[in-house]
Amino acid sequence: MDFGFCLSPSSHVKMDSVDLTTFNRLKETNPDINTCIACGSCTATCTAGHFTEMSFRRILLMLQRGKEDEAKKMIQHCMLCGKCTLVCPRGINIRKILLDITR
Amino acid sequence: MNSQIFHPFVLPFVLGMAFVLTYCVVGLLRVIGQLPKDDRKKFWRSLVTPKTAWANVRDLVGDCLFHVKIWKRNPVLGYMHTAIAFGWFMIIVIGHVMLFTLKPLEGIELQGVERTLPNFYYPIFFKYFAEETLIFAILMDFFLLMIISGILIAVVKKIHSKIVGVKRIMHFGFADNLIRFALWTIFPFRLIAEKTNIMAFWWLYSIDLMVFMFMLPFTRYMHIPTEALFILLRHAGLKPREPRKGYALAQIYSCPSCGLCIDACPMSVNDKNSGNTSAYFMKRLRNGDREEAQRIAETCMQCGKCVAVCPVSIESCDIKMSQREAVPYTINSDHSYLGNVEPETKGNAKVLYFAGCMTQLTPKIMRAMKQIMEAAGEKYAFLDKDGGVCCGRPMLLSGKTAEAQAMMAKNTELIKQSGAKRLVLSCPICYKVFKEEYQLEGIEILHHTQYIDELIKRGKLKVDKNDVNYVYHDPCELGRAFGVYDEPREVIENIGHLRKAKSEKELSTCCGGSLGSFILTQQERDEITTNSVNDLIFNNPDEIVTACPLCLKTFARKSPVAVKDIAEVVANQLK
Amino acid sequence: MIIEGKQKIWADYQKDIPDDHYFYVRSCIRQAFWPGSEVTFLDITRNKLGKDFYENPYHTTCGGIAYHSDTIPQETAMTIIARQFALMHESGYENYVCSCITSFGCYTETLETWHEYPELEAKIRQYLWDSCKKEFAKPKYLAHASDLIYKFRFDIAKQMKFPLVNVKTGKPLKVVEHIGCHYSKMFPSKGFGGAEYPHVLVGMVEAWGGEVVDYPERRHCCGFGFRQYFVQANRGYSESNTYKKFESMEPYEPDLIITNCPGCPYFLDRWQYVIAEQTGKTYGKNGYGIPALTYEEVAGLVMGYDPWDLGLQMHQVAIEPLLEKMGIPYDPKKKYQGLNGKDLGQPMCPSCMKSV
Amino acid sequence: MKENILIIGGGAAGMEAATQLHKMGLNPIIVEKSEALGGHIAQWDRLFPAFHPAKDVVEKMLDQVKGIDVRLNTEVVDIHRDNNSFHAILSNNETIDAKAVILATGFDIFKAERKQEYGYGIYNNVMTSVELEKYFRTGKDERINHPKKIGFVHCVGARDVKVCNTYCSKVCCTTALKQACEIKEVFPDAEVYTFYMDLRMFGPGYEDLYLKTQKDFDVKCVRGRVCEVSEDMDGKLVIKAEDTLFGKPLKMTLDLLVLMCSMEKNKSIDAIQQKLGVGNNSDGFMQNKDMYLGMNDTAQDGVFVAGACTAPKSLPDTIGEARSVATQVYNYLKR
Repeated sequence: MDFGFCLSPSSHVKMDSVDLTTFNRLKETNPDINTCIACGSCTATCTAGHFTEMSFRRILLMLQRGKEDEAKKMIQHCMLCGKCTLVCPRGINIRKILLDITR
Repeated sequence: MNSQIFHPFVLPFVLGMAFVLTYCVVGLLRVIGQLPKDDRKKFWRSLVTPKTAWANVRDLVGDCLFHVKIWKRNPVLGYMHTAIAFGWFMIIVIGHVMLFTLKPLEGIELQGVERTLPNFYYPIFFKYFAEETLIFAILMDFFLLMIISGILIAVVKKIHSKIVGVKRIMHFGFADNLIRFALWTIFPFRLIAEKTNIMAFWWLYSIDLMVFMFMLPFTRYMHIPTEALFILLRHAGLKPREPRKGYALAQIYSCPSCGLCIDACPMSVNDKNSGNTSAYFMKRLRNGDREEAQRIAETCMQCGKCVAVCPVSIESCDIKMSQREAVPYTINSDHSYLGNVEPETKGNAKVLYFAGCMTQLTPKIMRAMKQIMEAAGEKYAFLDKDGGVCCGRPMLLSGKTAEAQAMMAKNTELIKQSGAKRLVLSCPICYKVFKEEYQLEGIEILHHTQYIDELIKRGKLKVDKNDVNYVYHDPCELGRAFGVYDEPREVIENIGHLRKAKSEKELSTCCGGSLGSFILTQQERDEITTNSVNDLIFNNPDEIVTACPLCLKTFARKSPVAVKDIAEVVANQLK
Repeated sequence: MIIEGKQKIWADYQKDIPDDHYFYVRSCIRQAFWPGSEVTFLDITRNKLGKDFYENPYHTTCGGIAYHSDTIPQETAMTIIARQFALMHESGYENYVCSCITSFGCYTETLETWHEYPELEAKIRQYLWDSCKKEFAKPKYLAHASDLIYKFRFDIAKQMKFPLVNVKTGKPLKVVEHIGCHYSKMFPSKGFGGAEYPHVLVGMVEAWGGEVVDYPERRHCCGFGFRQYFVQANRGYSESNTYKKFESMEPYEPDLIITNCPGCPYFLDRWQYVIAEQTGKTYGKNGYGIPALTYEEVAGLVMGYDPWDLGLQMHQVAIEPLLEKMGIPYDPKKKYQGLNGKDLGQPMCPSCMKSV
Repeated sequence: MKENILIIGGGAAGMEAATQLHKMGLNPIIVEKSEALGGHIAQWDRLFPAFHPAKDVVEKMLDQVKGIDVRLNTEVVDIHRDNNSFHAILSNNETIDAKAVILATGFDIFKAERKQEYGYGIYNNVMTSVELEKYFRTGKDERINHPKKIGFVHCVGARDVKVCNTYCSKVCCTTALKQACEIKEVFPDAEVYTFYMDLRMFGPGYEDLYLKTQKDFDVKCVRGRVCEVSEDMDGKLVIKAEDTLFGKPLKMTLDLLVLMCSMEKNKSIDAIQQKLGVGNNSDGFMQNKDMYLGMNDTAQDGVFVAGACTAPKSLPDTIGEARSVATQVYNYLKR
């Protein structure tokens, strides 16, 4: 029966069932992945971010909140120029992590 | 004197020789077979082109026998290698010459097979089978002793490398150690056998040769036959396409694992990283250890210093790039958004300035360039004043050749739209890709060092000389890649005094910031930077001048003296 | 769960209200959807407990629905409320009890606002005079009808015929309690037990022999939300909230939901049908739903009122399995008979959820 | 001069002030209501940022106060001023005449049950940071039973108008990270989350601790406050928070939830404080003269304050203040 409306999906991230395989794989080779303090410098300086929504800070969060597909979609815009790595105050090797995500 | 034509002790040698010859012929066919068609055509043509043919002969003698390049770097090692290689070559040659002068021995009739058979082993065991004339005997003994002197140096190098001026040597596994032991003992055994004629030593000598030849294809000594082929391929102007095939394969087997690149590599400042140098990379490839090879390829900063010091001229940077390209990526890049990027400038500028991503992080370079171009009265325009499109080199460095095309196409379009005839770049990273990969016919591509040098020489830019002592750091992608050594130095001499760095020009040490490496951590990079800074301040300069925004940013982290870009220094001295 | 911790909070959040002489006002929604509830409330208080609950025929809506759906300004709503208070005053009462949670929220909000801004009260006084020529007095005590059932819960228990116990197993029924958001979430001190662990319904369930289920989404709104429900395109949000609650309570296998708000039993009841139609899922046993009743209906059931007199046939979710669990006799034939045996007509059978 | 100085409170501030005054040749008298000196710090296991055993510090301080007049299990029940001296009556009926009074009464821990939505005292597996510290000290707590997932909630009772505490409690952020590392040491396989509003790593080595927490201990720091806790069928805790950096609400199940309770003013001194004429500031702590040059002075001559009675403070802050109050008292008596 069509009621003219339907159940809307929950906006909650269900942390109990989030698949962290990719993030944990990255963590093994890039222990600095944990040290992000979400300052957003990477996003602010991003060459691709000048034209798109590209944000490494968000990519890291997406991977930890079960939105791997969105993260990979975002990475498609990356130009790998490396400015993010140069500005990261925690010295995270961002380019390496971006590359590793694609493997 | 033994008046016989055969003794069983020659068998080990003959077997070994037969094996190694077969292996080499098969290997040769394999390498040539793996070359892409157009490369193969280039190769055949190069063999008959007089210019390359001459180069082939020159390098075959100069590199294979005398190793001129090692002599240049380190005469002791040069002698060591020449003594062994040339000495051994000579006793083989002399052995054969003696064969031609050999009179049939008394009472022996050589016929048919018997006549040709000894040709295979007579020169090697000559003294057992025939009598030497005095002059040859002296020559043979001379070269044999020369070889042994080389071996003595090798032994010293193995035990305490610093005596011969080498900090780090390669560490080998069992097979390499065994064949080295065989090599070192061949000649002393021969000497003893010849002088005492004890049968046991003739046996030992022959068995040593067999061991050496059977192990040769599986160890670094394969470089002896392969290098000759590599020289020919190199002169044909080929590029490695796949990390373990064709041309690259020839290079892999040509690497003698001499380890000269270990000391040269900027990463070796941390001993832990000396395993990430090109010598080990080539070894991993030879052993088929793909995973490690990939890791080393991605750790490498692509500074090119290993290539600069390599006595065999192995293009390890290119092979590492082909290794990077060999890794599949699961993500399709989507740079379609670049289609909406509008040019910032359209007009009648003659000079177009492209700062590049890195220079966006060092706005003082951009400001200095603006001052310089205005002072020179140039009609200029900025291509990326408010942030532009990446040049594509970082993407290329990651091995994603196809993905870089979108950015390169967009930049090409924007540059052509500007109508300018000269493109000035501040970043050597951009400069390299613009020079090598972009199709910008009719547009002159200059790095700002070259551009400023030209402005000063043409009198368009007037500068004051001050009393500051500068040292100039050669950025890898400007210096080693394009030989731009003189322009920046001439510019600096116009505005101050130039001091020498401890190592410079083609031996300049990477700043450590390179975009080439994906794996190096900040801490490892910092170690490299500190070492590089120490090289630069060796002669106590007041300021370090560089010509790359990335070097500038990197040095600024660790340098005890001021670090400036050449444009900035010039802008400060404008009249 | 540490029950002592809850008891401490319950002890902290007790409010002082008298147990007699109230001016009673009805709920717009409850009159329409659960007409038996208010009748039962008055019958229990007046006839079973002998209390004085006066109802004035001139009282109106409190204006809450219009207020919460942004169709009238607050001052208008306050003037309507002032008129209600005037009726109370004229009738000679000081204690005000309302049947509706939305109203309770509006009354509380109004009284608190007047307390903070006396000039606003004066303004409303003027508005009321201008429009109706009436004068009001603020109630001495304001209560919600469930507060009084809570207060009388042990008196009701004394007259109890069918406790909240499964007669077949002898075990207490598992009851989900759900308070209306406007009961205590706006002013925690105005509700029995406060906002986080309200006691008003828990107290009734425990007094009548049931066992309360505390499930993770207990605090969550039923999904009514005036603006969400009134616009058809937004009803999915409303339904999703109910869905979230049922998904969370499902593992506890509750027998019954008890509520004190007009909207909650309505949405917790009707959305079960919609969810069943859309997803094929039902939350009770054997294809039935979970009955969502008002506290008066539950009080009526335990006191032995006839289920059909309580108006339980007005629920979409079939009540029969619960009646059987509690051992309450009922005549299935009378389910759709009105007063005087008149046939009320039978609703269409849903395709998923059992209705009989 | 061998004048009496009355020090109310035998915690870190009181002990350190007494030590310094004693060295200056004065006669400090510590009145402590509990049965031992040491205050809150004596209940602590290890101190941030370097996991230094609290016992070491407390023992050193105790060592220093040997020979100083101490009244344990004693409270000041009345006090009044007579020109330049104070007459205090203690709960043991003793009378003390002192030339100056130092209020070093410290703080109380916020009562976690006041944040009802966190269910402290209602859900089995919710505990406070103080109780966790006790667990580290004694190894015993029945709530801690091989937890696989642990959450820490920052700012419980701080920066929260709903509990009338709008101030930052200063030390809880660092304590939370310290405890997160420690619980990870005990249960290396556990997943540990901290839910913070801001992470305030204000002192030397604190930021390093933060880095260590993330990198070496793999503690996940989520920016967002836990707003609701409930219990599921298995007695596990279901929490809701927003990951404000990601912009989405989170829901997760935890085995243990630790509430980082804030510091509140110690109200048991209110009556005496009133008699001395020392008021409170807007955060409810004692009002000092000013926060720069008069941090140890009050509106009343001869009445001084030190330590966490004026605001939430770390141990080094407190010791610093205790030392400075001694100088202030000394100068006051000399004038």
